Amino acid sequence: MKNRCQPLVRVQAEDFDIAAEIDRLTAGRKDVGAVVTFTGRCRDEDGKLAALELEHYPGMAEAEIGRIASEAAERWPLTGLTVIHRFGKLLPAENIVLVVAASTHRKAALEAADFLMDYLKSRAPFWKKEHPAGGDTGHWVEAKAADEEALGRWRK
Amino acid sequence: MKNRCQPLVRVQAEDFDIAAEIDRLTAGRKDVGAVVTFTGRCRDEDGKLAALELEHYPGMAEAEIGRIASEAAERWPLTGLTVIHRFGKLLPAENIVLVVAASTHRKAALEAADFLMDYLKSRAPFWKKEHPAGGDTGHWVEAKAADEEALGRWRK
Amino acid sequence: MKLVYFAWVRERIGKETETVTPPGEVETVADLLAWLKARGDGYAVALEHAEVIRVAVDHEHVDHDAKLPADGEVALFPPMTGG
Amino acid sequence: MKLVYFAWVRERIGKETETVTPPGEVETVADLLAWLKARGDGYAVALEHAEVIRVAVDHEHVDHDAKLPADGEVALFPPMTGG
Repeated sequence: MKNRCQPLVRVQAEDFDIAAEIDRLTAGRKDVGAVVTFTGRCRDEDGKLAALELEHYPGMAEAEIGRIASEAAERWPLTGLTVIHRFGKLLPAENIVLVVAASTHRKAALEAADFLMDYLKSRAPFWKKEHPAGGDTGHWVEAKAADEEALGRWRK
Repeated sequence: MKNRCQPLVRVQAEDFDIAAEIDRLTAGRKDVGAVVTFTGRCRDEDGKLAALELEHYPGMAEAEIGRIASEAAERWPLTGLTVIHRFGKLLPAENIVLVVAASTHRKAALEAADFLMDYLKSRAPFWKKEHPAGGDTGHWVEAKAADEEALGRWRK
Repeated sequence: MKLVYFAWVRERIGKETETVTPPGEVETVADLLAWLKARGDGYAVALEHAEVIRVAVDHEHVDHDAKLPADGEVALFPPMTGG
Repeated sequence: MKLVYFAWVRERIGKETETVTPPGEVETVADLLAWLKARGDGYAVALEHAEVIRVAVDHEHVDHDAKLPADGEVALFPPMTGG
Protein backbone atom coordinates (compact mmCIF):
# COMPACT_ATOMS: atom_id res chain seq x y z
CA MET A 1 0.00 0.00 0.00
CA LYS A 2 1.67 3.21 -1.11
CA ASN A 3 -0.05 5.81 1.07
CA ARG A 4 0.47 3.98 4.31
CA CYS A 5 0.50 6.12 7.42
CA GLN A 6 3.55 6.65 9.58
CA PRO A 7 2.73 5.14 12.99
CA LEU A 8 3.59 7.01 16.17
CA VAL A 9 5.15 4.78 18.85
CA ARG A 10 5.97 5.79 22.40
CA VAL A 11 7.34 3.79 25.32
CA GLN A 12 7.11 5.81 28.50
CA ALA A 13 6.66 5.73 32.28
CA GLU A 14 4.04 8.50 32.39
CA ASP A 15 0.34 8.16 31.67
CA PHE A 16 -1.23 9.08 28.32
CA ASP A 17 -4.18 11.27 27.39
CA ILE A 18 -6.59 9.30 25.19
CA ALA A 19 -8.53 12.36 24.00
CA ALA A 20 -5.31 14.14 23.00
CA GLU A 21 -4.15 11.08 21.09
CA ILE A 22 -7.47 10.85 19.22
CA ASP A 23 -7.19 14.57 18.40
CA ARG A 24 -3.70 14.06 17.04
CA LEU A 25 -5.06 11.64 14.41
CA THR A 26 -8.29 13.46 13.61
CA ALA A 27 -8.05 17.22 14.21
CA GLY A 28 -9.11 19.04 11.06
CA ARG A 29 -9.19 15.82 9.03
CA LYS A 30 -12.21 15.17 6.86
CA ASP A 31 -11.04 11.79 5.56
CA VAL A 32 -11.23 9.89 8.85
CA GLY A 33 -14.46 7.91 9.10
CA ALA A 34 -13.60 5.65 12.03
CA VAL A 35 -11.40 5.88 15.10
CA VAL A 36 -10.85 2.94 17.41
CA THR A 37 -9.04 3.18 20.72
CA PHE A 38 -7.99 0.23 22.81
CA THR A 39 -6.84 0.94 26.35
CA GLY A 40 -5.35 -1.79 28.52
CA ARG A 41 -5.58 -1.10 32.25
CA CYS A 42 -4.20 -2.60 35.43
CA ARG A 43 -6.78 -4.69 37.33
CA ASP A 44 -6.63 -5.55 41.03
CA GLU A 45 -7.81 -9.15 40.51
CA ASP A 46 -10.58 -8.86 43.13
CA GLY A 47 -8.27 -7.12 45.58
CA LYS A 48 -5.47 -9.67 45.28
CA LEU A 49 -3.14 -7.39 43.33
CA ALA A 50 -1.46 -4.33 44.86
CA ALA A 51 0.58 -3.29 41.83
CA LEU A 52 1.99 -4.38 38.53
CA GLU A 53 5.62 -3.82 37.61
CA LEU A 54 6.34 -3.63 33.93
CA GLU A 55 9.90 -4.35 32.90
CA HIS A 56 10.85 -3.61 29.31
CA TYR A 57 13.82 -3.82 26.98
CA PRO A 58 14.64 -0.19 26.15
CA GLY A 59 15.42 0.28 22.50
CA MET A 60 13.98 -3.05 21.42
CA ALA A 61 10.54 -2.17 22.86
CA GLU A 62 10.27 0.87 20.59
CA ALA A 63 11.76 -1.01 17.63
CA GLU A 64 9.50 -4.05 17.96
CA ILE A 65 6.32 -2.02 18.49
CA GLY A 66 7.38 0.04 15.48
CA ARG A 67 7.68 -3.12 13.36
CA ILE A 68 4.28 -4.39 14.50
CA ALA A 69 2.68 -0.99 13.86
CA SER A 70 4.28 -0.77 10.41
CA GLU A 71 2.95 -4.20 9.54
CA ALA A 72 -0.55 -3.07 10.57
CA ALA A 73 -0.18 0.07 8.45
CA GLU A 74 0.73 -2.12 5.47
CA ARG A 75 -2.11 -4.59 5.98
CA TRP A 76 -4.92 -2.08 6.56
CA PRO A 77 -5.59 1.27 4.88
CA LEU A 78 -5.17 3.36 8.01
CA THR A 79 -5.09 7.14 8.06
CA GLY A 80 -3.29 7.15 11.41
CA LEU A 81 -1.95 4.79 14.07
CA THR A 82 -0.57 5.46 17.54
CA VAL A 83 0.75 2.96 20.06
CA ILE A 84 1.82 3.96 23.57
CA HIS A 85 3.10 1.39 26.07
CA ARG A 86 3.97 2.29 29.64
CA PHE A 87 6.61 0.70 31.87
CA GLY A 88 7.40 0.87 35.58
CA LYS A 89 5.18 0.34 38.58
CA LEU A 90 1.45 0.68 37.86
CA LEU A 91 -1.43 0.61 40.31
CA PRO A 92 -4.86 -0.92 39.72
CA ALA A 93 -7.03 1.35 37.54
CA GLU A 94 -3.94 2.86 35.89
CA ASN A 95 -3.50 2.68 32.14
CA ILE A 96 -0.93 0.31 30.65
CA VAL A 97 -1.22 0.48 26.88
CA LEU A 98 -3.05 2.51 24.26
CA VAL A 99 -3.68 1.79 20.59
CA VAL A 100 -5.44 4.39 18.44
CA ALA A 101 -6.26 3.34 14.88
CA ALA A 102 -7.95 5.72 12.43
CA SER A 103 -9.21 4.85 8.98
CA THR A 104 -11.72 5.73 6.32
CA HIS A 105 -13.88 2.69 7.04
CA ARG A 106 -14.70 0.91 10.26
CA LYS A 107 -13.40 -2.59 9.64
CA ALA A 108 -9.83 -1.49 9.02
CA ALA A 109 -9.62 0.43 12.29
CA LEU A 110 -11.20 -2.38 14.34
CA GLU A 111 -9.11 -5.14 12.82
CA ALA A 112 -5.88 -3.17 13.09
CA ALA A 113 -6.47 -2.47 16.80
CA ASP A 114 -7.26 -6.16 17.38
CA PHE A 115 -4.10 -7.22 15.49
CA LEU A 116 -1.95 -4.71 17.37
CA MET A 117 -3.11 -5.96 20.77
CA ASP A 118 -2.52 -9.60 19.86
CA TYR A 119 1.01 -8.84 18.70
CA LEU A 120 1.88 -6.49 21.56
CA LYS A 121 0.89 -9.23 24.04
CA SER A 122 3.20 -11.83 22.55
CA ARG A 123 5.94 -9.94 20.72
CA ALA A 124 6.64 -6.64 22.45
CA PRO A 125 9.48 -7.06 24.97
CA PHE A 126 7.61 -6.27 28.18
CA TRP A 127 7.27 -8.48 31.23
CA LYS A 128 4.71 -8.08 33.99
CA LYS A 129 5.48 -8.79 37.63
CA GLU A 130 2.51 -8.95 39.94
CA HIS A 131 2.91 -7.58 43.46
CA PRO A 132 0.22 -9.18 45.60
CA ALA A 133 -1.72 -7.28 48.23
CA GLY A 134 -0.29 -7.95 51.70
CA GLY A 135 3.33 -7.39 50.77
CA ASP A 136 4.28 -10.90 49.64
CA THR A 137 7.08 -11.15 47.12
CA GLY A 138 6.14 -10.43 43.53
CA HIS A 139 5.90 -13.08 40.83
CA TRP A 140 6.27 -12.92 37.08
CA VAL A 141 3.12 -13.31 35.02
CA GLU A 142 3.28 -16.41 32.84
CA ALA A 143 2.63 -16.06 29.14
CA LYS A 144 -0.64 -17.69 28.09
CA ALA A 145 -0.74 -20.25 25.32
CA ALA A 146 -3.99 -18.59 24.21
CA ASP A 147 -2.14 -15.33 23.56
CA GLU A 148 0.36 -17.10 21.33
CA GLU A 149 -2.45 -18.95 19.55
CA ALA A 150 -4.26 -15.67 18.94
CA LEU A 151 -1.50 -14.74 16.49
CA GLY A 152 -2.52 -17.61 14.25
CA ARG A 153 -5.60 -15.68 13.18
CA TRP A 154 -3.42 -13.08 11.49
CA ARG A 155 -1.05 -15.34 9.59
CA LYS A 156 -1.60 -15.03 5.89
CA MET B 1 -24.96 -14.10 32.21
CA LYS B 2 -26.16 -12.96 35.59
CA ASN B 3 -23.98 -9.94 36.27
CA ARG B 4 -24.51 -8.30 32.94
CA CYS B 5 -23.98 -4.56 32.83
CA GLN B 6 -26.75 -2.06 32.21
CA PRO B 7 -25.92 -0.32 28.92
CA LEU B 8 -26.24 3.44 28.61
CA VAL B 9 -27.91 4.53 25.34
CA ARG B 10 -28.29 8.10 24.14
CA VAL B 11 -29.72 9.50 20.90
CA GLN B 12 -28.95 13.19 20.64
CA ALA B 13 -28.23 16.11 18.31
CA GLU B 14 -25.25 17.41 20.26
CA ASP B 15 -21.69 16.10 20.14
CA PHE B 16 -20.27 13.69 22.74
CA ASP B 17 -17.10 13.77 24.83
CA ILE B 18 -15.17 10.52 24.37
CA ALA B 19 -12.90 11.05 27.38
CA ALA B 20 -15.89 11.75 29.64
CA GLU B 21 -17.62 8.60 28.40
CA ILE B 22 -14.52 6.48 29.07
CA ASP B 23 -14.32 8.01 32.56
CA ARG B 24 -17.93 7.13 33.22
CA LEU B 25 -17.15 3.43 32.71
CA THR B 26 -13.77 3.35 34.42
CA ALA B 27 -13.38 6.04 37.11
CA GLY B 28 -12.33 4.40 40.36
CA ARG B 29 -12.86 0.90 38.95
CA LYS B 30 -10.14 -1.65 39.47
CA ASP B 31 -11.90 -4.47 37.61
CA VAL B 32 -11.75 -2.95 34.13
CA GLY B 33 -8.84 -4.37 32.14
CA ALA B 34 -9.80 -3.20 28.66
CA VAL B 35 -11.70 -0.27 27.20
CA VAL B 36 -12.51 -0.04 23.51
CA THR B 37 -13.99 3.04 21.89
CA PHE B 38 -15.31 3.18 18.36
CA THR B 39 -16.08 6.60 16.94
CA GLY B 40 -17.80 6.99 13.58
CA ARG B 41 -17.18 10.36 11.92
CA CYS B 42 -18.53 12.26 8.94
CA ARG B 43 -16.15 12.20 5.93
CA ASP B 44 -16.14 14.70 3.09
CA GLU B 45 -15.54 12.03 0.39
CA ASP B 46 -12.59 13.88 -1.12
CA GLY B 47 -14.42 17.20 -0.99
CA LYS B 48 -17.58 15.91 -2.67
CA LEU B 49 -19.69 15.99 0.50
CA ALA B 50 -20.77 19.24 2.16
CA ALA B 51 -22.86 17.72 4.96
CA LEU B 52 -24.65 14.64 6.14
CA GLU B 53 -28.21 14.75 7.40
CA LEU B 54 -29.18 12.00 9.79
CA GLU B 55 -32.87 11.30 10.08
CA HIS B 56 -33.98 8.98 12.87
CA TYR B 57 -37.12 7.42 14.30
CA PRO B 58 -37.47 8.96 17.77
CA GLY B 59 -38.44 6.41 20.35
CA MET B 60 -37.59 3.42 18.20
CA ALA B 61 -33.97 4.57 17.80
CA GLU B 62 -33.41 4.46 21.56
CA ALA B 63 -35.39 1.21 21.92
CA GLU B 64 -33.59 -0.60 19.10
CA ILE B 65 -30.11 0.51 20.18
CA GLY B 66 -31.07 -0.57 23.70
CA ARG B 67 -32.00 -4.04 22.42
CA ILE B 68 -28.74 -4.36 20.47
CA ALA B 69 -26.72 -3.17 23.47
CA SER B 70 -28.51 -5.56 25.81
CA GLU B 71 -27.77 -8.44 23.47
CA ALA B 72 -24.08 -7.47 23.50
CA ALA B 73 -24.14 -7.32 27.30
CA GLU B 74 -25.56 -10.84 27.36
CA ARG B 75 -23.10 -12.26 24.87
CA TRP B 76 -19.92 -10.76 26.31
CA PRO B 77 -18.88 -10.29 29.96
CA LEU B 78 -18.75 -6.50 29.82
CA THR B 79 -18.26 -4.28 32.84
CA GLY B 80 -19.79 -1.32 31.01
CA LEU B 81 -21.26 -0.35 27.65
CA THR B 82 -22.26 3.04 26.25
CA VAL B 83 -23.75 3.82 22.83
CA ILE B 84 -24.39 7.38 21.66
CA HIS B 85 -25.84 8.10 18.20
CA ARG B 86 -26.29 11.61 16.90
CA PHE B 87 -28.96 12.87 14.50
CA GLY B 88 -29.46 16.07 12.50
CA LYS B 89 -27.09 17.85 10.14
CA LEU B 90 -23.44 16.93 10.56
CA LEU B 91 -20.42 18.43 8.84
CA PRO B 92 -17.30 16.57 7.70
CA ALA B 93 -14.98 15.81 10.66
CA GLU B 94 -17.94 15.81 13.06
CA ASN B 95 -18.67 12.75 15.19
CA ILE B 96 -21.68 10.57 14.33
CA VAL B 97 -21.65 7.60 16.68
CA LEU B 98 -19.75 6.39 19.73
CA VAL B 99 -19.50 2.94 21.26
CA VAL B 100 -17.55 2.43 24.47
CA ALA B 101 -17.16 -1.16 25.68
CA ALA B 102 -15.34 -2.01 28.90
CA SER B 103 -14.49 -5.47 30.15
CA THR B 104 -12.07 -7.47 32.24
CA HIS B 105 -10.35 -8.96 29.22
CA ARG B 106 -9.55 -7.50 25.83
CA LYS B 107 -11.40 -9.84 23.47
CA ALA B 108 -14.82 -9.17 24.99
CA ALA B 109 -14.49 -5.41 24.62
CA LEU B 110 -13.19 -5.60 21.03
CA GLU B 111 -15.78 -8.11 19.86
CA ALA B 112 -18.65 -6.28 21.54
CA ALA B 113 -17.68 -2.99 19.86
CA ASP B 114 -17.41 -4.76 16.50
CA PHE B 115 -20.82 -6.42 16.98
CA LEU B 116 -22.43 -3.13 18.05
CA MET B 117 -21.22 -1.30 14.97
CA ASP B 118 -22.42 -4.05 12.61
CA TYR B 119 -25.87 -4.01 14.18
CA LEU B 120 -26.15 -0.24 14.44
CA LYS B 121 -25.41 0.01 10.71
CA SER B 122 -28.20 -2.32 9.66
CA ARG B 123 -30.75 -2.31 12.48
CA ALA B 124 -30.82 1.09 14.17
CA PRO B 125 -33.49 3.30 12.55
CA PHE B 126 -31.27 6.06 11.15
CA TRP B 127 -31.03 7.19 7.54
CA LYS B 128 -28.24 9.26 6.05
CA LYS B 129 -28.84 11.88 3.39
CA GLU B 130 -25.75 13.23 1.66
CA HIS B 131 -25.67 16.89 0.73
CA PRO B 132 -23.09 17.31 -2.04
CA ALA B 133 -20.68 20.22 -2.19
CA GLY B 134 -21.94 22.83 -4.68
CA GLY B 135 -25.51 22.94 -3.39
CA ASP B 136 -27.06 20.18 -5.48
CA THR B 137 -30.05 18.42 -3.99
CA GLY B 138 -29.29 15.78 -1.37
CA HIS B 139 -29.63 12.06 -1.93
CA TRP B 140 -30.27 9.18 0.44
CA VAL B 141 -27.38 6.85 1.10
CA GLU B 142 -28.17 3.33 -0.09
CA ALA B 143 -27.77 0.45 2.31
CA LYS B 144 -24.88 -1.81 1.39
CA ALA B 145 -25.36 -5.53 0.96
CA ALA B 146 -21.99 -5.96 2.70
CA ASP B 147 -23.38 -4.33 5.84
CA GLU B 148 -26.27 -6.76 5.93
CA GLU B 149 -23.93 -9.68 5.28
CA ALA B 150 -21.70 -8.56 8.14
CA LEU B 151 -24.47 -9.55 10.54
CA GLY B 152 -24.07 -13.18 9.48
CA ARG B 153 -20.82 -13.37 11.45
CA TRP B 154 -22.72 -12.90 14.70
CA ARG B 155 -25.57 -15.35 14.20
CA LYS B 156 -25.31 -18.24 16.61
CA MET C 1 -53.84 2.53 12.88
CA LYS C 2 -51.17 5.23 12.93
CA LEU C 3 -48.68 5.10 10.08
CA VAL C 4 -45.31 6.88 10.20
CA TYR C 5 -42.87 7.24 7.32
CA PHE C 6 -39.16 7.95 7.20
CA ALA C 7 -36.45 9.01 4.73
CA TRP C 8 -37.38 8.52 1.06
CA VAL C 9 -40.59 6.68 1.94
CA ARG C 10 -41.69 9.86 3.75
CA GLU C 11 -40.54 12.10 0.90
CA ARG C 12 -42.28 10.06 -1.82
CA ILE C 13 -45.55 9.65 0.05
CA GLY C 14 -45.35 13.33 0.94
CA LYS C 15 -46.30 13.12 4.59
CA GLU C 16 -44.72 12.13 7.87
CA THR C 17 -47.67 10.43 9.44
CA GLU C 18 -51.33 9.61 8.92
CA THR C 19 -54.06 7.54 10.49
CA VAL C 20 -55.70 4.89 8.34
CA THR C 21 -58.36 2.23 8.78
CA PRO C 22 -57.62 -0.56 6.31
CA PRO C 23 -60.43 -3.00 5.44
CA GLY C 24 -60.70 -6.27 7.32
CA GLU C 25 -58.95 -8.37 4.69
CA VAL C 26 -55.69 -6.41 5.28
CA GLU C 27 -54.24 -8.77 7.85
CA THR C 28 -50.48 -8.77 7.38
CA VAL C 29 -47.75 -6.22 6.82
CA ALA C 30 -47.57 -7.36 3.17
CA ASP C 31 -51.33 -6.81 2.82
CA LEU C 32 -50.94 -3.29 4.21
CA LEU C 33 -48.13 -2.44 1.78
CA ALA C 34 -50.23 -3.69 -1.18
CA TRP C 35 -53.28 -1.78 0.01
CA LEU C 36 -51.30 1.45 0.52
CA LYS C 37 -49.65 1.14 -2.88
CA ALA C 38 -53.04 1.48 -4.57
CA ARG C 39 -53.86 4.72 -2.75
CA GLY C 40 -52.22 7.10 -5.17
CA ASP C 41 -49.14 8.24 -7.08
CA GLY C 42 -46.89 9.03 -4.10
CA TYR C 43 -47.66 5.66 -2.52
CA ALA C 44 -47.12 3.82 -5.80
CA VAL C 45 -43.66 5.37 -6.20
CA ALA C 46 -42.69 4.91 -2.54
CA LEU C 47 -43.80 1.30 -2.44
CA GLU C 48 -42.91 0.27 -6.00
CA HIS C 49 -40.39 -2.25 -4.67
CA ALA C 50 -42.36 -3.19 -1.59
CA GLU C 51 -39.97 -6.03 -0.76
CA VAL C 52 -37.21 -3.58 0.26
CA ILE C 53 -39.45 -1.60 2.61
CA ARG C 54 -38.67 -2.19 6.28
CA VAL C 55 -41.52 -2.15 8.76
CA ALA C 56 -41.69 -1.67 12.52
CA VAL C 57 -44.73 -2.17 14.72
CA ASP C 58 -44.65 -0.22 17.96
CA HIS C 59 -40.89 0.41 17.61
CA GLU C 60 -39.93 -3.18 16.81
CA HIS C 61 -38.81 -4.58 13.46
CA VAL C 62 -41.28 -7.08 11.94
CA ASP C 63 -41.27 -9.26 8.84
CA HIS C 64 -43.67 -8.70 5.97
CA ASP C 65 -45.63 -11.81 6.88
CA ALA C 66 -46.27 -10.55 10.41
CA LYS C 67 -49.88 -9.98 11.44
CA LEU C 68 -50.84 -6.34 11.80
CA PRO C 69 -51.76 -5.22 15.31
CA ALA C 70 -55.37 -4.25 16.05
CA ASP C 71 -54.06 -0.86 16.98
CA GLY C 72 -50.67 0.81 17.39
CA GLU C 73 -47.98 2.57 15.38
CA VAL C 74 -46.77 1.05 12.13
CA ALA C 75 -43.62 2.58 10.60
CA LEU C 76 -42.47 2.21 6.98
CA PHE C 77 -38.93 3.09 5.99
CA PRO C 78 -36.02 2.19 3.71
CA PRO C 79 -33.17 -0.09 4.81
CA MET C 80 -31.30 1.65 7.60
CA THR C 81 -27.99 3.45 7.06
CA GLY C 82 -26.97 4.49 10.56
CA GLY C 83 -23.77 3.88 12.47
CA MET D 1 29.41 -10.24 22.57
CA LYS D 2 27.19 -8.26 24.91
CA LEU D 3 24.51 -10.25 26.69
CA VAL D 4 21.46 -8.64 28.31
CA TYR D 5 18.91 -10.39 30.49
CA PHE D 6 15.34 -9.51 31.42
CA ALA D 7 12.64 -10.50 33.92
CA TRP D 8 13.21 -13.86 35.63
CA VAL D 9 16.16 -14.68 33.38
CA ARG D 10 17.86 -11.57 34.78
CA GLU D 11 16.87 -12.40 38.35
CA ARG D 12 18.06 -16.00 38.18
CA ILE D 13 21.36 -15.23 36.49
CA GLY D 14 21.79 -12.39 38.96
CA LYS D 15 22.97 -9.72 36.56
CA GLU D 16 21.50 -7.40 33.94
CA THR D 17 24.28 -7.55 31.43
CA GLU D 18 27.70 -8.99 30.79
CA THR D 19 30.22 -9.32 28.00
CA VAL D 20 31.27 -12.84 27.02
CA THR D 21 33.54 -14.39 24.43
CA PRO D 22 32.19 -17.86 23.68
CA PRO D 23 34.51 -20.40 22.01
CA GLY D 24 34.44 -20.80 18.25
CA GLU D 25 32.17 -23.85 18.24
CA VAL D 26 29.33 -21.78 19.72
CA GLU D 27 27.74 -20.84 16.42
CA THR D 28 23.98 -20.67 16.98
CA VAL D 29 21.64 -19.25 19.58
CA ALA D 30 21.01 -22.80 20.83
CA ASP D 31 24.77 -23.34 21.19
CA LEU D 32 25.03 -20.13 23.22
CA LEU D 33 22.21 -21.18 25.55
CA ALA D 34 23.85 -24.58 26.15
CA TRP D 35 27.25 -22.98 26.74
CA LEU D 36 25.84 -20.42 29.20
CA LYS D 37 23.88 -23.09 31.08
CA ALA D 38 27.15 -24.76 32.06
CA ARG D 39 28.59 -21.55 33.52
CA GLY D 40 27.14 -21.89 37.03
CA ASP D 41 24.14 -22.29 39.28
CA GLY D 42 22.27 -19.13 38.33
CA TYR D 43 22.63 -19.89 34.64
CA ALA D 44 21.58 -23.51 35.13
CA VAL D 45 18.38 -22.43 36.89
CA ALA D 46 17.63 -19.62 34.43
CA LEU D 47 18.20 -21.77 31.37
CA GLU D 48 16.88 -25.09 32.71
CA HIS D 49 14.13 -25.09 30.10
CA ALA D 50 16.16 -23.45 27.37
CA GLU D 51 13.41 -24.07 24.81
CA VAL D 52 11.16 -21.42 26.37
CA ILE D 53 13.84 -18.74 26.41
CA ARG D 54 13.28 -16.01 23.83
CA VAL D 55 16.28 -14.44 22.18
CA ALA D 56 16.81 -11.16 20.35
CA VAL D 57 19.90 -10.12 18.42
CA ASP D 58 20.37 -6.40 18.09
CA HIS D 59 16.75 -5.76 19.09
CA GLU D 60 15.17 -8.32 16.75
CA HIS D 61 13.60 -11.64 17.67
CA VAL D 62 15.54 -14.66 16.37
CA ASP D 63 14.95 -18.41 16.46
CA HIS D 64 17.20 -20.76 18.42
CA ASP D 65 18.70 -22.10 15.23
CA ALA D 66 19.79 -18.62 14.10
CA LYS D 67 23.52 -18.00 13.66
CA LEU D 68 25.05 -15.77 16.30
CA PRO D 69 26.42 -12.43 15.08
CA ALA D 70 30.14 -11.83 15.16
CA ASP D 71 29.44 -8.92 17.45
CA GLY D 72 26.39 -7.14 18.79
CA GLU D 73 23.86 -7.35 21.60
CA VAL D 74 22.17 -10.66 22.37
CA ALA D 75 19.20 -10.54 24.74
CA LEU D 76 17.74 -13.49 26.66
CA PHE D 77 14.32 -13.26 28.24
CA PRO D 78 11.13 -15.18 29.09
CA PRO D 79 8.06 -15.17 26.82
CA MET D 80 6.71 -11.64 26.73
CA THR D 81 3.66 -10.56 28.73
CA GLY D 82 3.06 -7.01 27.59
CA GLY D 83 -0.02 -5.38 26.23
